[in-house]
Amino acid sequence: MSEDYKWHYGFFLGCVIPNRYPMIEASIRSVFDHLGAEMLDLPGASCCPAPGVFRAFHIPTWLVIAARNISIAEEIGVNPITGCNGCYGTLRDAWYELEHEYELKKEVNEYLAKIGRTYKGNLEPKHVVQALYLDMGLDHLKDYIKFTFSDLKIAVHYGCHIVKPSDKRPWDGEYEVPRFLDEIVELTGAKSVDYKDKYMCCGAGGAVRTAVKEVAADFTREKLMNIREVGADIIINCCPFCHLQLDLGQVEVNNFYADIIGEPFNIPVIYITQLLGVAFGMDPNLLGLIKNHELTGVSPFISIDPFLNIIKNQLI
Amino acid sequence: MSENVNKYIKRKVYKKTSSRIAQKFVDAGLQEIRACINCGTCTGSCPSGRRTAYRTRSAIRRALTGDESVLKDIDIWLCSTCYYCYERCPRNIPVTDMIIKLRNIAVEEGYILDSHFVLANNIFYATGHGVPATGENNKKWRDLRESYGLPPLPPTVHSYPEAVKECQELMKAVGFKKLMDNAAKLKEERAKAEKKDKEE
Amino acid sequence: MSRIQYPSNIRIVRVPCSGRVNPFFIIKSLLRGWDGVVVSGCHPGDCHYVSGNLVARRRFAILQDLLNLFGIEPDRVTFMWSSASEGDRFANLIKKVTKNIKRLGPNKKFESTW
Amino acid sequence: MTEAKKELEKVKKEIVVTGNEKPQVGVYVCDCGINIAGVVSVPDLVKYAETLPDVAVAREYKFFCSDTGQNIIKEDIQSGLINRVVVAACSPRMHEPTFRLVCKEAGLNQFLFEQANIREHSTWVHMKDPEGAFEAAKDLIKMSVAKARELKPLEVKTVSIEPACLIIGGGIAGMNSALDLATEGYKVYLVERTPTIGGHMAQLDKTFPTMDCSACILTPRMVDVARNENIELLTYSEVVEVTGYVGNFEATIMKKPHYVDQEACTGCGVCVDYCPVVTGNEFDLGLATRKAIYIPFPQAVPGKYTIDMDNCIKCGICAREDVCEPDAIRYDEEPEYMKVKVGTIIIATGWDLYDPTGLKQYGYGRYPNVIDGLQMERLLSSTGPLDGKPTRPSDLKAPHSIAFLQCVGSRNFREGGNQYCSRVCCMYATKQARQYKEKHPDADVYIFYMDVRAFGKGYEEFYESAGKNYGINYIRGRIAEVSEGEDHSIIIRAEDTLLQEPMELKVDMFVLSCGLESRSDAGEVASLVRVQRSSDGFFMEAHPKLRPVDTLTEGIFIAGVAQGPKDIPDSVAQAKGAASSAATLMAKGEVEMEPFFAVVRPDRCIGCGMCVENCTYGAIELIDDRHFGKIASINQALCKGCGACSGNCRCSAIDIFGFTGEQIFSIIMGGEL
Ligand SMILES: Cc1cc2nc3c(=O)[nH]c(=O)nc-3n(C[C@H](O)[C@H](O)[C@H](O)COP(=O)(O)OP(=O)(O)OC[C@H]3O[C@@H](n4cnc5c(N)ncnc54)[C@H](O)[C@@H]3O)c2cc1C
Ligand SMILES: Cc1cc2nc3c(=O)[nH]c(=O)nc-3n(C[C@H](O)[C@H](O)[C@H](O)COP(=O)(O)OP(=O)(O)OC[C@H]3O[C@@H](n4cnc5c(N)ncnc54)[C@H](O)[C@@H]3O)c2cc1C
Ligand code: SF4
Ligand code: SF4
Ligand code: SF4
Ligand code: SF4
Ligand code: SF4
Ligand code: SF4
Ligand code: SF4
Ligand code: SF4
Repeated sequence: MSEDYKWHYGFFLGCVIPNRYPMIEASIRSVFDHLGAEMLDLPGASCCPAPGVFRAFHIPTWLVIAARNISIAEEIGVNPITGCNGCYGTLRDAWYELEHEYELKKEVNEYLAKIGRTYKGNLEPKHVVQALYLDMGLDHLKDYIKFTFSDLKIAVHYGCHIVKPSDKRPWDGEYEVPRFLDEIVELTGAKSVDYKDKYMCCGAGGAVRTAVKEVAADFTREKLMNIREVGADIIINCCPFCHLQLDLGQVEVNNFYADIIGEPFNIPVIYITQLLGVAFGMDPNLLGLIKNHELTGVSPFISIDPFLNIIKNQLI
Repeated sequence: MSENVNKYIKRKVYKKTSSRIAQKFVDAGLQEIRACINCGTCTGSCPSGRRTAYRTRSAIRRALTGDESVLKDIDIWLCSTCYYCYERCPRNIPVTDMIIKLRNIAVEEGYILDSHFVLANNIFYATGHGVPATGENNKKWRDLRESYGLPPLPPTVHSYPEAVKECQELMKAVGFKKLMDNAAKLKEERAKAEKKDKEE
Repeated sequence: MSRIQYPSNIRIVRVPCSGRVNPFFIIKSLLRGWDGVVVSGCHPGDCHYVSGNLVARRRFAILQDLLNLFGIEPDRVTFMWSSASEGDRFANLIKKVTKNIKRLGPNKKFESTW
Repeated sequence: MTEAKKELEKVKKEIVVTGNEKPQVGVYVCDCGINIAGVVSVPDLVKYAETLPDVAVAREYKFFCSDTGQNIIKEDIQSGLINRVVVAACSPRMHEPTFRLVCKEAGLNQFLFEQANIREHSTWVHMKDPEGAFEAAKDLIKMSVAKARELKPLEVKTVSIEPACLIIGGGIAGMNSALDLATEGYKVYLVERTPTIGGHMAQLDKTFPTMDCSACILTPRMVDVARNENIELLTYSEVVEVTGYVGNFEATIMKKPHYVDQEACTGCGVCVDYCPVVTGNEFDLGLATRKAIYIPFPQAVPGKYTIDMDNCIKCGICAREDVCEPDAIRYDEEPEYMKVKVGTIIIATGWDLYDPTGLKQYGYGRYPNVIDGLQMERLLSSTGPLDGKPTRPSDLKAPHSIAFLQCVGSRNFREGGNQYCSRVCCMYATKQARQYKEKHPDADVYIFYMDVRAFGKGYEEFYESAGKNYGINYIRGRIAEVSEGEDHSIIIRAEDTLLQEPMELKVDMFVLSCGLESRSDAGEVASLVRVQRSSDGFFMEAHPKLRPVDTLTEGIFIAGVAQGPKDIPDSVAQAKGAASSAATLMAKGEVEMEPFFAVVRPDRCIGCGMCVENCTYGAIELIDDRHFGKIASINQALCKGCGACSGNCRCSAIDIFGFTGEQIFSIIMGGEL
């Protein structure tokens, strides 16, 4: 741990961020560093495992693997932090259960002993947005703002597991109409526009995407139609799986539902730290906004150029 | 038999209830399920039910009354775990947790989709990641990482082979491997029986 | 009234108010070999006798220090608020207390004096 | 009773027990049908009781509280077999008075009786553990026998009762209690916190199931209350302190300043026309406005004006001679305090409506066309802000479609919800839906419900007619969420549980049928008069079946929704019950006080004065004793027997009759003192 930083976290990457949307990883690392927060690696961390999938197959496996992941952060002595709602759901729910049920903790530790690990507890798993909003606070973020984008209309997508189950989340039980992400977004001078069913699920979670892509895409279709209705320029979110579903999902929606959506969708999907970084005046290269190689068949599937164009005008 | 007999005569009478599945919930400490008053808040909240045949309340009711066909239903895999039902149930029933438990029971009895099985067994168990970046197919993702100035493989299980072993050992100990093998076996048996049925 | 079940190893001594409970009663009980003592009073502010429960509360804070001194686990003595309408709360507290006291084992400290 | 028998009663003298002779305990173990005998073996308990020291006889009977049961005990006493009685049965709260009377009638001092509660404390709560229950019952009997051996005869004290009643709350319940008591000739102090009596009923339009006009049946009663000379009406007042005990309470009442001389004001209302301040009208729940000088509503009683100083800008206009001719304005009025002595108290403080703002999925407070049931009542009321022509808030147009949602805040086990059924909302929604249909027959009206609870006389018929004659659509399903559509319409999402299908419905206005809650300040009132509340926050009755209007504090009664949700007929019935219970008590002229006083043992007291500080009732003072010097002395008229003094006395110098140190020690030691 370095003395130069005010905050220290163990960066739990999960699967989708490092392996499908590495631009999110890049932007979180750079923005947190910029804000005075150290992101330490959690060597050997695995899949969280995903709450709607592996938990739905076998709860004990889910719990034990999650405990192993948290125990890696414990070894370093920092709070695990994740940029993914799914990982957040797993780490936090597992942590919550283990904190509250002594017997369960004992049992889990019997398994972990087999690989020479223990789960001690007490270290609260956090979300990147939670760190920004609760640990650092809006006032801290405000000090870093260099550019504002008053013409930008943003559709904020929260996703589910960042606020629910609310009894295991840090938002004082608020889940129906949370505002924290909008407040962060509004620091950039952009307008967070209200749209119908703003808090609705993107459709990917709970193993639905793996089960039947068309069903997941139909959730996404509904969201996208509502977002287009209010004329949002971009979508801001805080979860790589929602990100994937809203990005790659647009391609799928355009394909599956061509007959009912009218114009195909192409709304840029941007992760919250990417937007913040731009407002902080950081190098877009550090924020995963500029690809340095030409690659095909990789993310982002929907071009973010319109976004880059808007902010270019503002930055000048 | 006249065509109309097949068409109109159903002779389906709701005969008996069984508490086998309900008991599994109780054993798992989820006895709240029995306090359901069938108010429909869960179904009304459900973004999945608005577009599929999945009905949250009915799934719970079927489980409670012993309609075991609920386990075979693909519908229970269409819940996106958005937790709206969990948050709003007036009887404090952790509905989403119930659905997850219901899926656990289904898997135990061999009802798991092929895509889920592959994800669990061939990907997660093998690599420690649900969405991996290793393997020939995934080279483009490693390249993508590099294009943003990141190392081709993240500092996760991907960079630590012994960590993959750790995870596998845990999964064996806790019974995941056995569960999957059993599910595979049951699936196969069922497929065979079905095929035989069709042939006859 | 609500017939909620709780462990059968407690015996209830009726007093007008938790304020009536003299520390000697508790000490005597522990000397006599009762494994634990619960003093159950009304919630603060709800006392039928205005403030008997608060008077009692103050007294027991001191008592617990004293017990420690004697080598009796202070956890054997529990003070709780529970109103006449809170059958389930009472039952749950009793369950918790019994669990705690079971953990401490039988109170044999003064066996020779019985 | 024949003359001869009366004579016999007279000569029959009390069996003299000084407390010093050898105790002869009779133990009576009750089967209570199967309540006790169904869980433990009563014969074995009897056998066990026989082995206890000083037990002269132990017997079993099916119901000792029955006539035959009582006679068994009486015979044993009268034959001289026993001089102490232990009944092992139910809670003393249930039958202690019964068995004390048995002793008394048999000539034994009634305080030589002890009850072992083997039902509530054993067979009921350990029903699933019969062996444990048996052991517990054995010990409870042993403990009671131990205590019985230490019992001493005590003398009851009687005190006279002040024939006056303090009623807190002037809603329909409080008013009815007041009228009954006043008619019976008792003095009544009716304290109401707002400037008018009438309570919530004054806000209602029509009342189910008869559809009587609420104001038409309420206003005459309000006037009766104001006119009755036995009722001292104290509106805009609050009780701030209550001391004393049954028969002799003393209450301090604060009369809040009206800033208008209530004697001088003629109620002409000229001031209102001149007052420049317009503010929200609480009576109309913010749907209309009023001035800073106001009466709550036109039929208010008393119809005198009050200045709302929170909003008044002190412009002085209303005090001008040309405005208030009678010169009634008093800007510098101060609160007044008065003390009253009463024998009984009735609490009738009513209810608050559940605040649905926390249920954000229903949009209350965010969407203008979402209102609560009481607001709907005002909209429908011909004396309401819209003269009974209901329109929706966003555009003041009559809605073509309305949906009601039932059980808002009720039957909800989540945090912030109320677990109970609030009993009136099914009916009031049905009433309001019918009223709206009467005014707009072509409107679509939906009621989303879980169960329709129409349990009163004529209620089911009322509900049936709502469907049959008015075409109101009942949809079984609790609404999950609503959102706002174009033109502030409300889009509802729910499951039609009977069709098992999710549904979406667009309506013009959405009414939340919120439940009744205990008053937000009920806790303060409870501590003021020292009564208990049940876990739902309402005031607690002494027994839910048999003493529904009494509290556990003697002399204090409850009426109306203060005790639990109920409609007007039930509130009135309970109010009459409370009045009758209070009157019964006061009619006797005196009450017997339990002689459970503190007594000082002068030889042990060191005069430290600790007890003086601990006694909330100021019953102890230090006196100079000829032999012992400074010692504590108890004023038995003030002592309530709480034991706080005794619990804290380091010298064990204070005892409480009925709960003496010896008695409690003997219980703890199980008789082996
Ligand atoms: C929307 C709606 C419609 C309804 N319609 C009907 C109907 O049609 N038919 C029917 O039978 N019932 C109906 N009810 C129920 C009915 O309103 C109640 O049964 C009735 O109001 C109960 O009267 P109460 O005197 O107990 O309480 P309240 O009417 O609440 O009166 C209590 C009084 O005590 C006063 N008070 C409170 N605290 C203090 C204090 N500390 N000191 C002094 N004064 C105090 C209050 O100011 C108030 O005046 C309806 C209820 C609602 C919500
Ligand atoms: C199956 C069942 C279970 C119930 N369980 C409960 C419960 O758990 N809790 C609860 O609160 N309520 C319960 N109730 C309701 C409860 O029984 C009634 O509320 C209660 O009995 C009403 O008492 P009552 O005095 O009004 O009438 P009754 O009990 O009917 O008493 C009327 C008396 O009047 C006598 N009588 C009748 N006509 C004459 C006459 N002309 N001259 C002289 N005497 C006459 C009758 O012989 C009778 O003794 C239950 C009811 C039923 C049917
Ligand atoms: S919300 Fe709860 S009580 Fe209502 S139907 Fe669903 S599970 Fe049952
Ligand atoms: S958690 Fe599942 S069942 Fe519940 S509302 Fe969301 S999608 Fe429907
Ligand atoms: S005395 Fe009590 S226990 Fe005995 S029969 Fe009567 S109610 Fe039941
Ligand atoms: S003008 Fe004076 S007398 Fe008339 S109502 Fe107002 S205060 Fe009362
Ligand atoms: S002094 Fe107050 S009440 Fe009187 S007219 Fe002015 S604002 Fe109104
Ligand atoms: S009366 Fe009807 S609406 Fe009110 S809580 Fe009971 S069931 Fe619900
Ligand atoms: S009775 Fe006890 S507390 Fe009171 S003065 Fe005497 S010694 Fe002190
Ligand atoms: S028992 Fe003691 S403290 Fe309680 S009222 Fe009597 S004298 Fe006061």
